[in-house]
Amino acid sequence: MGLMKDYNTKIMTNEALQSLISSWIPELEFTEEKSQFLNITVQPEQLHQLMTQLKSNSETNFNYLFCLSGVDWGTALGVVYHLESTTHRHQLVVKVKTEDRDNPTFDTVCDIWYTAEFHEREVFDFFGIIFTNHPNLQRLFLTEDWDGFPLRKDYVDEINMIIK
Amino acid sequence: MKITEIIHDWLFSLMPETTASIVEMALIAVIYLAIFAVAGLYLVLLERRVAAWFQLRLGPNRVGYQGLLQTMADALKLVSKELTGTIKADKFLYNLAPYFVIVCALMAISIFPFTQEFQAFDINIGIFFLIAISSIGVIGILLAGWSSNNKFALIGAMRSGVQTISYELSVGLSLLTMVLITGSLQLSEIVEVQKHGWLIVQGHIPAMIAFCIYMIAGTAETNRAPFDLVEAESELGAGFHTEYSGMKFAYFFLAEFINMFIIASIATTIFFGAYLSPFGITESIPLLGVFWFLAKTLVLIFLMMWFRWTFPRLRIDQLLVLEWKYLLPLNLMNLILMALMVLLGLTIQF
Amino acid sequence: MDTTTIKNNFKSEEYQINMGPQHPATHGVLRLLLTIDGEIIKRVEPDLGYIHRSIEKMCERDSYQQIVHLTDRMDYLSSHINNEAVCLTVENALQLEIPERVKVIRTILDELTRIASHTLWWGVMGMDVGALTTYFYGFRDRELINDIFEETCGARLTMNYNIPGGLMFDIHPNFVKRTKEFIAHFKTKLPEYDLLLTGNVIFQKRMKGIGILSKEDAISFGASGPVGRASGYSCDVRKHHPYSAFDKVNFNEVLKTEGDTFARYQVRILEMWESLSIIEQLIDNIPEGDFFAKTNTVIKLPEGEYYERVETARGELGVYIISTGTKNPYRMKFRSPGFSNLSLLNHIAVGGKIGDLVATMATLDLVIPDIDR
Amino acid sequence: MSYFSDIYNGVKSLLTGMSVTGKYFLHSRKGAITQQYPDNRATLKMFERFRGEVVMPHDENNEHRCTGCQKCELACPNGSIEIIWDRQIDPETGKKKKMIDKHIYHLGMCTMCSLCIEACPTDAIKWAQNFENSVYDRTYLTRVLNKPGSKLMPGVED
Repeated sequence: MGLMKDYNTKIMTNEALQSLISSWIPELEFTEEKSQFLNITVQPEQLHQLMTQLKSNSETNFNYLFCLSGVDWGTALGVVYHLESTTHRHQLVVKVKTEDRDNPTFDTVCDIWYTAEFHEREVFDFFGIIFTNHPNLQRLFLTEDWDGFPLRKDYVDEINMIIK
Repeated sequence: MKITEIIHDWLFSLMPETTASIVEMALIAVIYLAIFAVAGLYLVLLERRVAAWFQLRLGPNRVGYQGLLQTMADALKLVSKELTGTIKADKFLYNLAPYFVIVCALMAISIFPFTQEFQAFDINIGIFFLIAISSIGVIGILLAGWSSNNKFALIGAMRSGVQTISYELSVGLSLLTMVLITGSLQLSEIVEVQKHGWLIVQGHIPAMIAFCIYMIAGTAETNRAPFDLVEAESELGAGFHTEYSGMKFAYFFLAEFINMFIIASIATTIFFGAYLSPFGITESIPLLGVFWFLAKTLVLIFLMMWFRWTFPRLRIDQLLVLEWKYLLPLNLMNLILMALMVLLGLTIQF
Repeated sequence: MDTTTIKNNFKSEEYQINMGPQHPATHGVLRLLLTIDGEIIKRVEPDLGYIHRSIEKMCERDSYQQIVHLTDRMDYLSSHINNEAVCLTVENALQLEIPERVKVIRTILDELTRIASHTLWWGVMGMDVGALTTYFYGFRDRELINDIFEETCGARLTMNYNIPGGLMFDIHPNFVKRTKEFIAHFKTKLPEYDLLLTGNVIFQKRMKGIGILSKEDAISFGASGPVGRASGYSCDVRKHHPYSAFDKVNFNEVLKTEGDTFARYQVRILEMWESLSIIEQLIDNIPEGDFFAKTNTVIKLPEGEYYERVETARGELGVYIISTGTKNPYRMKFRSPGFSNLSLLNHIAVGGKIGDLVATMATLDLVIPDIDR
Repeated sequence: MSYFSDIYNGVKSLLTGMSVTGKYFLHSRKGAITQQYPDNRATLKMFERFRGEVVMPHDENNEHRCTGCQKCELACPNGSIEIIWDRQIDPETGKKKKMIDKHIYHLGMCTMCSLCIEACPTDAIKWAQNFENSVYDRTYLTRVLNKPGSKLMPGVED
């Protein structure tokens, strides 16, 4: 059944990864401090193209998006993608940010990874980030008529938010 | 028995012919209704205790001594419950459905030979009457499902319709194989034939196959697990009687247990010689017949309860595949086998 | 297909039915909007949020010890493993050196929680498919584990026995004795599970060949835990990123390839045997040592991002903390296994009957607070 | 042919299933595991670490160990402990000193996480093992842990 017995041998180290990926899209920022994984910060326009290449390229083959989280960085709103390759077992973090807080929009990645469909609806629900050509982008947890996006830092709700 | 003659003569002396017979029939009906309402209650208690013993529990033991009054208390509660119903329900059919089910259940009881004399209604088309009555019961369930205007109830009712119609077939056919030996549909005749050996012994192998098919089809007939698709708790909630409460729900609930009693008593009458004691040991004492009849019926009821608390539920299409592809061909082969055996006289007589 | 289109082209029998939020098969407050045509399911659309307490917002105002107690209420069937996830993240962020004794005790309690969760799953699985007695046999075994937890940690379900830096207090003197009793008892009872349900022909007919999930879809939907492993996708975090004492224990990862409902069922049953063997390997050699590594009462994580993953009974739970050096996290995200396992329900349930949907959902083993957080 | 063999295997698997439940039915007398709760209250004893309710133990001359330092109030995740303290003149030293007036404990809000007992420096509060905490009126759930007229135990320093 093709069971891989070599459980945690990472084939590509971070440096090799970094050099390979920077060969596709030049102006990417790579950082590694303050995190266990290689972080890539990408511009919203190249997000979709980078993601498709990350998945389709046989050497990287990031076919497992294990965590997609929206983050309010104070001034900018952003999404953090944690990717892992089930064959090469190496991990990667892709970050994308936008300053526009009224209607922040990114391209959807749910055509690359199906799990993104639900995760992106959750990020839209709590942060108000709109994902273009997402199959049905509605609120997932809160009711449709809920105003405001709870997980943003500037969200205020006197009734059920107890500030200690 | 003397008592019936005494009442019979006393009534005929009082009133003219027709009204006396009507009053007598009404009297018998009321007695049967009382007996089997209470019998239904204690069947419910038996089911709950047996289920508890299967499941490492104790079952109801608080109300009355060892829980004997538990179902009585339930009945009182159900009587006092408010009769709710949906507004959009089809009022007339919604109220008619429970009576359909309970009346068919009670009508079927009347023809069982508890002892030689103690039989209310000995008609010469006995088994045929039984099968006809049990198929009317399903109309009540369909009515209930449709008229309570609830999607889950509708699915439950459709399932029950499909299930009962297809399992009518194997109930009828398996009883038919046994009628080959007795030659008559009248229940007292059948018991006569069984005086020299129960039909299950007389018909040995094909009778055993017919009995197994009958038990499977009988459990399906009363919508009990593993065929309880009609009110599948985990799929449809309460199935066709979701919208019923109070006394109407009690009718459905009671009817289900009386149906179980009916299926078990048909099996005892046909396969195990109704009130005949094994090898004729206690023929002398007349009243003991009822004890034997009830003992055999309770053993079969325990078997049906054992099915319920062990097996998972079949899916609707597997249910039909089981009937049409497995039970029906087996039944037909069994019928031919029995016919050959009766022709060649291979049945065992004592 | 909303109701207006149904009205004008009346010939289509498709109609919408609400399964939940109060429904026996959804084990919690999950509402499924089913579009069905007779018995065949055309579309399953889950509607979440009935038990959403916004744990992630609460974490932003709580200290790290208080966050650990919050995770009890997320996936309440593997609450010990959730607590351990947050504690591991905090300990790795602070580069704390955890005594060996704590690691072994944590692993034993992890595996006990996994068995408790799987026995409850098995009981409820039987009930969903119609065999009502399995519920009581499953709970009888689960009660023994709950007694072990109650004696050691003080609570049966939401233990909060882990704190960042170790354990709240040491294990109870007769913890080892009770666990050995449980192992002996469960070894005789687990084969009964197979006799009663797995071998049963009705059960196999109800389970085989429905809700098939291919390996690529499992990876793409992010299915983890038994759901992913039943489709041949090796995703056991205890093997790929070992934590606590899992690297010192040898157990094999249960993998099936059919990916149908019966394969998911078998993976969980075999996993119980694996968990038993792990506990047996560890129960006799719990190293001596203190149960708590010294941390100051107000924990401040150095600035940066930390991600830690653990294998709960349902799959891979990830804890992602972004800290700016203050005493509570800037942003905390829980990657919940149930959330991704639910997202594939529509993909595998379409075309089946209502009975199949109920059986498939039972083997996905969904715990709704874990999905809604 | 396979028609009869799968009937045979099917029936055999059904019978093994019935044998399991049958075995439980036969010795169901001792097999029942239900605890007869209201009847066995006399003999029912919870484990000594069971978290029933937070109480403040008082010794024989009505003294407790709580100095009113509010560490438990800060540690509690959902604010179910309120300390009301005031400054009184300490008889020996004559200085103003923080004295506990009321230690209010909302059992209704408590999630039994025992972080307060961990945080208490003087082990003033501990778990009681009673689990019958249901009451008819929610106000009964807020309790004052230190008994009226109780004082701080001498020698317990903050």
